[in-house]
Amino acid sequence: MSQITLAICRHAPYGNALAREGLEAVLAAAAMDQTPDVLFTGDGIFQLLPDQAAGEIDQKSLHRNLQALPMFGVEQIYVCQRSLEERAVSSNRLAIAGINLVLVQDTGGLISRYQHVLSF
Amino acid sequence: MTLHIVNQSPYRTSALRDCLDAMADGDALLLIEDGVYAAGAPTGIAPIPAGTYCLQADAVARGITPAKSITLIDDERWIALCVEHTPIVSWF
Amino acid sequence: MIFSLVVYSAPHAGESAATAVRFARALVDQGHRLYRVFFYGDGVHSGSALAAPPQDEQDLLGQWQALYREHGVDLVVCIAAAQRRGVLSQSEAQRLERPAANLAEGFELGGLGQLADATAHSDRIVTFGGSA
Amino acid sequence: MSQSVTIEGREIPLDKEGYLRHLQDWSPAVAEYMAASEGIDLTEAHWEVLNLLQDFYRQFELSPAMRPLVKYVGQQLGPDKGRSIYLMQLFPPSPARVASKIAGLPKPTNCL
Repeated sequence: MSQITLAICRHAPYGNALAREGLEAVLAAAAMDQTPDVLFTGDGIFQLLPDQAAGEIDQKSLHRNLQALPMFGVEQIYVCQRSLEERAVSSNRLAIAGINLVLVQDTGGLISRYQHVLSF
Repeated sequence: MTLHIVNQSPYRTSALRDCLDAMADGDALLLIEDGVYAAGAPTGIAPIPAGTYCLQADAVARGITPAKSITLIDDERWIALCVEHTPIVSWF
Repeated sequence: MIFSLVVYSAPHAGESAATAVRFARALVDQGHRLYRVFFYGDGVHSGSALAAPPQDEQDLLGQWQALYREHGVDLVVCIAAAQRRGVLSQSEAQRLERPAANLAEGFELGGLGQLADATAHSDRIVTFGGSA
Repeated sequence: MSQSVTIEGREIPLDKEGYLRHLQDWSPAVAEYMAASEGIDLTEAHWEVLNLLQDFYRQFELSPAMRPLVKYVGQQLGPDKGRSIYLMQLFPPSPARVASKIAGLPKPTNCL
Protein backbone atom coordinates (compact mmCIF):
# COMPACT_ATOMS: atom_id res chain seq x y z
CA MET A 1 0.00 0.00 0.00
CA SER A 2 1.47 3.31 -0.97
CA GLN A 3 1.70 6.19 1.44
CA ILE A 4 0.21 9.63 1.00
CA THR A 5 3.36 11.72 1.16
CA LEU A 6 6.87 11.33 -0.22
CA ALA A 7 9.61 13.68 0.97
CA ILE A 8 12.36 14.15 -1.62
CA CYS A 9 15.69 15.28 -0.17
CA ARG A 10 18.02 16.48 -2.91
CA HIS A 11 20.23 19.06 -1.25
CA ALA A 12 23.60 18.45 0.35
CA PRO A 13 24.00 18.98 4.09
CA TYR A 14 25.57 22.15 5.58
CA GLY A 15 25.77 24.21 2.37
CA ASN A 16 22.02 24.69 2.35
CA ALA A 17 19.60 24.90 5.28
CA LEU A 18 17.09 22.89 3.28
CA ALA A 19 18.79 19.59 4.11
CA ARG A 20 18.41 20.09 7.85
CA GLU A 21 15.02 21.74 7.68
CA GLY A 22 13.75 19.01 5.39
CA LEU A 23 14.80 16.38 7.88
CA GLU A 24 13.14 18.35 10.67
CA ALA A 25 9.93 18.39 8.68
CA VAL A 26 10.12 14.62 8.19
CA LEU A 27 10.75 14.05 11.90
CA ALA A 28 7.92 16.39 12.91
CA ALA A 29 5.44 14.63 10.63
CA ALA A 30 6.60 11.25 11.93
CA ALA A 31 6.24 12.41 15.53
CA MET A 32 2.61 13.18 14.65
CA ASP A 33 2.05 9.68 13.23
CA GLN A 34 1.98 10.96 9.66
CA THR A 35 5.27 9.36 8.74
CA PRO A 36 6.18 10.18 5.14
CA ASP A 37 8.30 8.00 2.90
CA VAL A 38 11.68 9.56 2.15
CA LEU A 39 13.76 9.55 -1.04
CA PHE A 40 17.35 10.78 -1.12
CA THR A 41 18.40 11.83 -4.59
CA GLY A 42 20.80 14.24 -6.30
CA ASP A 43 23.14 15.90 -3.80
CA GLY A 44 20.78 14.73 -1.06
CA ILE A 45 22.65 11.42 -1.03
CA PHE A 46 25.59 13.29 0.50
CA GLN A 47 23.51 13.58 3.67
CA LEU A 48 23.99 9.84 4.06
CA LEU A 49 27.80 9.81 3.97
CA PRO A 50 29.36 8.41 7.15
CA ASP A 51 32.14 10.12 9.10
CA GLN A 52 30.62 13.60 9.00
CA ALA A 53 32.41 15.75 11.58
CA ALA A 54 30.21 18.81 11.34
CA GLY A 55 31.61 20.16 14.59
CA GLU A 56 34.62 21.28 12.57
CA ILE A 57 32.41 23.96 11.04
CA ASP A 58 30.37 24.54 14.21
CA GLN A 59 27.32 22.77 12.87
CA LYS A 60 25.34 19.88 14.22
CA SER A 61 25.81 16.57 12.45
CA LEU A 62 23.00 15.90 10.03
CA HIS A 63 24.10 12.29 9.86
CA ARG A 64 23.48 11.86 13.58
CA ASN A 65 20.02 13.36 13.15
CA LEU A 66 19.37 10.85 10.37
CA GLN A 67 20.29 8.03 12.71
CA ALA A 68 17.30 9.04 14.83
CA LEU A 69 14.87 8.18 12.02
CA PRO A 70 14.10 4.69 13.34
CA MET A 71 13.19 6.21 16.72
CA PHE A 72 10.60 8.28 14.88
CA GLY A 73 9.24 5.23 13.10
CA VAL A 74 11.05 5.65 9.77
CA GLU A 75 12.66 2.28 9.17
CA GLN A 76 13.19 2.44 5.44
CA ILE A 77 14.53 5.10 3.08
CA TYR A 78 14.72 5.18 -0.70
CA VAL A 79 18.01 6.16 -2.32
CA CYS A 80 18.41 7.00 -6.01
CA GLN A 81 20.90 4.59 -7.51
CA ARG A 82 21.77 6.83 -10.45
CA SER A 83 22.63 9.70 -8.08
CA LEU A 84 24.98 7.41 -6.17
CA GLU A 85 26.70 6.27 -9.38
CA GLU A 86 27.06 9.81 -10.73
CA ARG A 87 28.76 10.83 -7.50
CA ALA A 88 30.86 7.69 -7.20
CA VAL A 89 29.38 6.82 -3.82
CA SER A 90 29.07 3.15 -3.03
CA SER A 91 25.81 2.21 -1.35
CA ASN A 92 27.54 -0.09 1.13
CA ARG A 93 29.19 2.94 2.74
CA LEU A 94 25.81 4.37 3.65
CA ALA A 95 24.50 1.90 6.21
CA ILE A 96 22.45 3.46 9.01
CA ALA A 97 21.55 1.24 11.94
CA GLY A 98 17.90 0.28 11.98
CA ILE A 99 17.19 1.62 8.50
CA ASN A 100 16.63 -0.45 5.42
CA LEU A 101 18.17 1.30 2.41
CA VAL A 102 16.18 0.65 -0.74
CA LEU A 103 18.01 1.52 -3.95
CA VAL A 104 15.68 2.94 -6.57
CA GLN A 105 16.27 2.93 -10.31
CA ASP A 106 12.85 4.08 -11.43
CA THR A 107 12.39 7.26 -9.38
CA GLY A 108 9.59 8.38 -11.70
CA GLY A 109 7.65 5.22 -10.94
CA LEU A 110 8.23 5.69 -7.22
CA ILE A 111 7.05 9.30 -7.28
CA SER A 112 3.89 8.38 -9.15
CA ARG A 113 2.69 6.23 -6.23
CA TYR A 114 2.14 9.22 -3.94
CA GLN A 115 -0.53 11.82 -3.60
CA HIS A 116 1.79 14.53 -2.31
CA VAL A 117 5.48 15.18 -2.76
CA LEU A 118 7.35 17.61 -0.53
CA SER A 119 10.72 18.67 -1.95
CA PHE A 120 13.58 19.61 0.33
CA MET B 1 0.44 11.27 -13.59
CA THR B 2 2.97 13.65 -12.08
CA LEU B 3 3.40 17.36 -12.84
CA HIS B 4 7.05 18.35 -12.57
CA ILE B 5 7.90 22.03 -12.11
CA VAL B 6 11.44 23.33 -12.72
CA ASN B 7 12.37 26.90 -11.76
CA GLN B 8 16.16 26.80 -12.24
CA SER B 9 18.31 27.60 -15.24
CA PRO B 10 19.71 24.34 -16.64
CA TYR B 11 23.13 26.00 -16.75
CA ARG B 12 23.18 26.73 -13.03
CA THR B 13 21.87 23.68 -11.21
CA SER B 14 21.04 20.06 -11.88
CA ALA B 15 17.32 20.62 -11.19
CA LEU B 16 16.24 20.10 -14.80
CA ARG B 17 18.47 17.09 -15.33
CA ASP B 18 17.36 15.50 -12.06
CA CYS B 19 13.76 16.15 -13.04
CA LEU B 20 14.16 14.59 -16.49
CA ASP B 21 15.76 11.54 -14.88
CA ALA B 22 12.70 11.19 -12.67
CA MET B 23 10.01 11.58 -15.30
CA ALA B 24 7.72 8.67 -16.05
CA ASP B 25 5.69 8.13 -19.22
CA GLY B 26 2.76 10.50 -19.35
CA ASP B 27 4.22 12.94 -16.81
CA ALA B 28 4.09 16.65 -17.60
CA LEU B 29 6.93 19.15 -17.30
CA LEU B 30 6.41 22.86 -16.64
CA LEU B 31 9.25 25.40 -16.87
CA ILE B 32 8.85 28.54 -14.75
CA GLU B 33 11.10 31.39 -13.55
CA ASP B 34 14.72 30.75 -14.61
CA GLY B 35 13.62 27.31 -15.77
CA VAL B 36 12.39 28.95 -18.98
CA TYR B 37 16.00 29.33 -20.15
CA ALA B 38 15.74 25.65 -21.04
CA ALA B 39 12.82 26.41 -23.37
CA GLY B 40 14.77 28.37 -25.99
CA ALA B 41 17.29 26.96 -28.42
CA PRO B 42 18.35 23.35 -27.68
CA THR B 43 20.78 23.57 -24.81
CA GLY B 44 22.91 20.53 -25.38
CA ILE B 45 22.55 19.95 -21.65
CA ALA B 46 19.25 18.16 -21.70
CA PRO B 47 16.78 17.70 -24.54
CA ILE B 48 13.36 18.94 -23.47
CA PRO B 49 10.59 16.44 -24.15
CA ALA B 50 7.89 17.39 -26.64
CA GLY B 51 4.75 18.65 -24.96
CA THR B 52 6.63 20.50 -22.26
CA TYR B 53 4.83 23.54 -20.84
CA CYS B 54 6.37 26.93 -20.23
CA LEU B 55 4.95 29.81 -18.23
CA GLN B 56 4.54 32.47 -20.88
CA ALA B 57 4.94 35.47 -18.59
CA ASP B 58 8.27 34.19 -17.28
CA ALA B 59 9.58 33.59 -20.83
CA VAL B 60 8.37 36.95 -22.15
CA ALA B 61 9.79 38.75 -19.13
CA ARG B 62 13.22 37.35 -19.95
CA GLY B 63 13.09 37.85 -23.70
CA ILE B 64 13.11 34.13 -24.35
CA THR B 65 11.29 32.68 -27.34
CA PRO B 66 10.47 29.06 -26.59
CA ALA B 67 10.85 26.36 -29.21
CA LYS B 68 7.76 25.47 -31.26
CA SER B 69 7.29 22.13 -29.53
CA ILE B 70 6.72 23.88 -26.20
CA THR B 71 3.26 24.94 -25.06
CA LEU B 72 3.03 28.42 -23.57
CA ILE B 73 0.54 28.73 -20.72
CA ASP B 74 -0.76 31.33 -18.27
CA ASP B 75 -1.45 30.98 -14.53
CA GLU B 76 -4.98 29.68 -15.13
CA ARG B 77 -3.73 26.86 -17.29
CA TRP B 78 -1.03 26.15 -14.72
CA ILE B 79 -3.70 25.67 -12.10
CA ALA B 80 -5.62 23.42 -14.48
CA LEU B 81 -2.46 21.32 -14.90
CA CYS B 82 -2.24 21.04 -11.12
CA VAL B 83 -5.83 19.84 -10.99
CA GLU B 84 -5.18 17.29 -13.75
CA HIS B 85 -2.00 15.85 -12.20
CA THR B 86 -0.95 14.31 -8.95
CA PRO B 87 1.51 14.48 -7.32
CA ILE B 88 3.11 17.84 -8.10
CA VAL B 89 6.89 17.87 -7.72
CA SER B 90 9.01 21.03 -7.65
CA TRP B 91 12.66 20.84 -8.63
CA PHE B 92 14.80 23.75 -7.43
CA MET C 1 -10.31 21.58 -5.19
CA ILE C 2 -8.37 22.17 -1.97
CA PHE C 3 -4.79 23.41 -2.35
CA SER C 4 -1.98 24.18 0.07
CA LEU C 5 1.24 25.93 -0.88
CA VAL C 6 4.72 25.70 0.62
CA VAL C 7 6.99 28.73 0.14
CA TYR C 8 10.77 28.55 0.66
CA SER C 9 12.06 31.74 -0.81
CA ALA C 10 12.38 35.13 0.86
CA PRO C 11 10.52 38.00 -0.80
CA HIS C 12 12.72 40.19 -2.97
CA ALA C 13 15.45 37.51 -2.83
CA GLY C 14 14.19 34.59 -4.88
CA GLU C 15 11.49 35.06 -7.46
CA SER C 16 9.38 32.20 -6.18
CA ALA C 17 7.93 34.24 -3.31
CA ALA C 18 6.33 36.46 -5.96
CA THR C 19 5.33 33.50 -8.12
CA ALA C 20 3.66 31.93 -5.09
CA VAL C 21 1.50 34.92 -4.25
CA ARG C 22 0.46 35.31 -7.88
CA PHE C 23 -0.43 31.62 -8.05
CA ALA C 24 -2.36 31.90 -4.78
CA ARG C 25 -4.38 34.84 -6.12
CA ALA C 26 -5.16 32.98 -9.34
CA LEU C 27 -6.26 29.93 -7.33
CA VAL C 28 -8.82 31.75 -5.23
CA ASP C 29 -9.98 33.81 -8.22
CA GLN C 30 -10.80 30.53 -9.95
CA GLY C 31 -12.85 29.38 -6.99
CA HIS C 32 -10.43 26.84 -5.56
CA ARG C 33 -9.98 26.65 -1.84
CA LEU C 34 -6.58 27.62 -0.47
CA TYR C 35 -6.38 25.69 2.78
CA ARG C 36 -2.98 26.92 3.93
CA VAL C 37 0.21 28.65 2.84
CA PHE C 38 3.13 27.31 4.84
CA PHE C 39 6.23 29.51 4.91
CA TYR C 40 9.38 27.53 5.56
CA GLY C 41 13.12 28.11 5.32
CA ASP C 42 13.86 31.62 4.07
CA GLY C 43 10.18 31.84 3.14
CA VAL C 44 9.48 32.88 6.74
CA HIS C 45 10.69 36.39 5.86
CA SER C 46 7.41 36.77 3.96
CA GLY C 47 5.79 37.26 7.35
CA SER C 48 7.94 40.21 8.37
CA ALA C 49 5.97 43.41 8.88
CA LEU C 50 9.16 45.41 8.57
CA ALA C 51 9.65 44.96 4.82
CA ALA C 52 9.43 48.38 3.17
CA PRO C 53 9.96 48.01 -0.58
CA PRO C 54 9.99 51.18 -2.73
CA GLN C 55 6.59 52.23 -4.14
CA ASP C 56 7.46 51.16 -7.66
CA GLU C 57 8.20 47.57 -6.59
CA GLN C 58 5.87 44.72 -5.70
CA ASP C 59 4.24 44.79 -2.28
CA LEU C 60 4.27 41.07 -1.60
CA LEU C 61 3.35 41.47 2.06
CA GLY C 62 0.28 43.50 1.11
CA GLN C 63 -0.73 40.86 -1.43
CA TRP C 64 -0.56 38.05 1.13
CA GLN C 65 -2.49 40.14 3.64
CA ALA C 66 -5.17 40.86 1.04
CA LEU C 67 -5.62 37.11 0.55
CA TYR C 68 -5.98 36.74 4.29
CA ARG C 69 -8.48 39.60 4.56
CA GLU C 70 -10.59 38.66 1.57
CA HIS C 71 -10.50 34.87 1.76
CA GLY C 72 -9.29 34.03 5.25
CA VAL C 73 -6.28 32.22 3.81
CA ASP C 74 -4.30 30.55 6.58
CA LEU C 75 -0.79 32.06 6.44
CA VAL C 76 1.43 29.94 8.67
CA VAL C 77 5.05 30.83 9.33
CA CYS C 78 7.09 27.89 10.64
CA ILE C 79 8.08 28.81 14.15
CA ALA C 80 11.33 26.84 14.23
CA ALA C 81 12.55 28.36 10.95
CA ALA C 82 11.32 31.80 12.02
CA GLN C 83 13.11 31.78 15.37
CA ARG C 84 16.43 31.15 13.67
CA ARG C 85 15.86 33.97 11.19
CA GLY C 86 14.30 36.53 13.48
CA VAL C 87 10.62 36.60 12.59
CA LEU C 88 8.83 36.79 15.94
CA SER C 89 5.37 37.47 17.23
CA GLN C 90 4.89 39.70 20.26
CA SER C 91 4.58 36.75 22.59
CA GLU C 92 7.58 34.94 21.10
CA ALA C 93 9.69 38.09 21.33
CA GLN C 94 8.84 38.28 25.00
CA ARG C 95 9.36 34.58 25.62
CA LEU C 96 12.72 34.59 23.85
CA GLU C 97 13.73 37.96 25.33
CA ARG C 98 14.24 39.74 22.04
CA PRO C 99 13.85 43.52 21.69
CA ALA C 100 11.17 43.62 19.00
CA ALA C 101 8.42 41.65 17.30
CA ASN C 102 7.82 41.77 13.56
CA LEU C 103 5.25 39.15 12.62
CA ALA C 104 2.82 40.87 10.25
CA GLU C 105 -0.92 40.94 10.77
CA GLY C 106 -2.65 38.05 9.04
CA PHE C 107 0.27 35.67 9.62
CA GLU C 108 0.57 33.23 12.47
CA LEU C 109 3.45 31.19 13.82
CA GLY C 110 2.87 27.46 13.74
CA GLY C 111 4.75 24.20 14.16
CA LEU C 112 5.80 21.80 11.45
CA GLY C 113 2.75 19.80 12.38
CA GLN C 114 0.79 22.38 10.40
CA LEU C 115 2.63 21.26 7.26
CA ALA C 116 1.76 17.62 7.93
CA ASP C 117 -1.80 18.71 8.61
CA ALA C 118 -1.90 20.57 5.29
CA THR C 119 -0.85 17.45 3.40
CA ALA C 120 -3.60 15.50 5.14
CA HIS C 121 -6.32 18.06 4.32
CA SER C 122 -5.41 19.17 0.80
CA ASP C 123 -5.97 17.60 -2.59
CA ARG C 124 -2.86 19.25 -3.97
CA ILE C 125 0.37 20.61 -2.48
CA VAL C 126 2.48 22.96 -4.61
CA THR C 127 5.99 23.85 -3.45
CA PHE C 128 7.63 27.13 -4.42
CA GLY C 129 11.31 26.43 -3.99
CA GLY C 130 14.18 28.71 -3.26
CA SER C 131 16.86 29.60 -5.72
CA ALA C 132 19.96 29.59 -3.55
CA MET D 1 13.12 38.96 33.26
CA SER D 2 16.51 37.31 33.30
CA GLN D 3 17.52 35.48 36.40
CA SER D 4 20.27 33.40 37.74
CA VAL D 5 20.60 30.97 40.58
CA THR D 6 23.55 30.00 42.67
CA ILE D 7 24.09 26.29 42.82
CA GLU D 8 27.07 24.69 44.53
CA GLY D 9 28.70 28.10 44.67
CA ARG D 10 28.37 28.71 40.93
CA GLU D 11 26.14 31.36 39.48
CA ILE D 12 24.00 29.79 36.75
CA PRO D 13 22.17 32.14 34.37
CA LEU D 14 18.70 31.01 33.32
CA ASP D 15 16.30 32.45 30.81
CA LYS D 16 12.86 33.61 31.84
CA GLU D 17 11.39 30.16 31.28
CA GLY D 18 14.01 28.61 33.51
CA TYR D 19 16.13 27.05 30.76
CA LEU D 20 19.91 27.16 31.01
CA ARG D 21 21.44 29.97 28.99
CA HIS D 22 24.58 27.89 28.56
CA LEU D 23 24.13 24.15 28.21
CA GLN D 24 27.57 23.48 29.68
CA ASP D 25 26.34 24.80 33.05
CA TRP D 26 24.35 21.63 33.62
CA SER D 27 25.21 19.44 36.59
CA PRO D 28 23.22 16.94 38.67
CA ALA D 29 22.69 19.66 41.27
CA VAL D 30 21.32 21.96 38.57
CA ALA D 31 18.96 19.17 37.55
CA GLU D 32 17.74 18.86 41.16
CA TYR D 33 17.05 22.59 41.19
CA MET D 34 15.20 22.57 37.87
CA ALA D 35 13.16 19.53 38.86
CA ALA D 36 12.15 21.21 42.10
CA SER D 37 10.96 24.24 40.15
CA GLU D 38 8.74 21.86 38.17
CA GLY D 39 7.49 20.34 41.41
CA ILE D 40 9.40 17.11 40.91
CA ASP D 41 11.54 15.34 43.47
CA LEU D 42 14.16 13.35 41.54
CA THR D 43 14.31 9.63 42.35
CA GLU D 44 16.36 6.86 40.78
CA ALA D 45 13.53 6.24 38.32
CA HIS D 46 13.75 9.86 37.21
CA TRP D 47 17.51 9.71 36.84
CA GLU D 48 17.27 6.59 34.73
CA VAL D 49 15.19 8.54 32.21
CA LEU D 50 17.27 11.72 32.44
CA ASN D 51 20.44 9.77 31.69
CA LEU D 52 18.74 8.18 28.71
CA LEU D 53 17.68 11.57 27.41
CA GLN D 54 21.27 12.73 27.56
CA ASP D 55 22.33 9.57 25.75
CA PHE D 56 19.66 10.26 23.12
CA TYR D 57 20.95 13.77 22.64
CA ARG D 58 24.58 12.66 22.42
CA GLN D 59 23.69 9.95 19.95
CA PHE D 60 21.34 11.89 17.68
CA GLU D 61 21.98 15.59 18.48
CA LEU D 62 18.24 16.02 18.85
CA SER D 63 15.85 16.53 21.74
CA PRO D 64 13.28 13.79 21.40
CA ALA D 65 9.57 14.33 20.88
CA MET D 66 7.25 12.07 22.85
CA ARG D 67 7.03 9.24 20.33
CA PRO D 68 10.78 8.67 19.90
CA LEU D 69 11.34 9.14 23.63
CA VAL D 70 8.88 6.37 24.43
CA LYS D 71 10.50 4.10 21.86
CA TYR D 72 14.02 4.81 23.08
CA VAL D 73 13.12 4.25 26.73
CA GLY D 74 11.39 1.02 25.73
CA GLN D 75 14.47 -0.21 23.90
CA GLN D 76 16.84 0.66 26.74
CA LEU D 77 14.79 0.02 29.87
CA GLY D 78 12.26 -2.52 28.69
CA PRO D 79 8.63 -2.38 27.61
CA ASP D 80 7.27 -1.69 31.11
CA LYS D 81 8.97 1.68 31.14
CA GLY D 82 8.65 2.43 27.46
CA ARG D 83 5.11 3.67 27.88
CA SER D 84 3.87 7.20 27.80
CA ILE D 85 1.86 6.72 31.00
CA TYR D 86 5.01 5.77 32.91
CA LEU D 87 6.87 8.84 31.65
CA MET D 88 3.83 10.99 32.34
CA GLN D 89 3.85 9.91 35.98
CA LEU D 90 7.51 10.82 36.31
CA PHE D 91 7.51 14.09 34.38
CA PRO D 92 4.06 15.61 34.24
CA PRO D 93 2.42 17.19 32.35
CA SER D 94 4.56 16.93 29.22
CA PRO D 95 7.35 14.38 29.68
CA ALA D 96 9.44 15.15 26.58
CA ARG D 97 9.52 18.86 27.37
CA VAL D 98 9.89 18.68 31.16
CA ALA D 99 12.47 15.90 31.21
CA SER D 100 14.50 17.52 28.41
CA LYS D 101 14.64 20.72 30.38
CA ILE D 102 15.80 18.99 33.57
CA ALA D 103 18.32 16.94 31.61
CA GLY D 104 19.85 20.15 30.29
CA LEU D 105 18.95 19.66 26.64
CA PRO D 106 18.36 22.68 24.36
CA LYS D 107 15.09 24.51 24.57
CA PRO D 108 12.72 23.14 21.93
CA THR D 109 12.12 25.43 18.96
CA ASN D 110 8.67 24.31 18.07
CA CYS D 111 6.41 24.85 21.04
CA LEU D 112 4.36 27.99 21.52
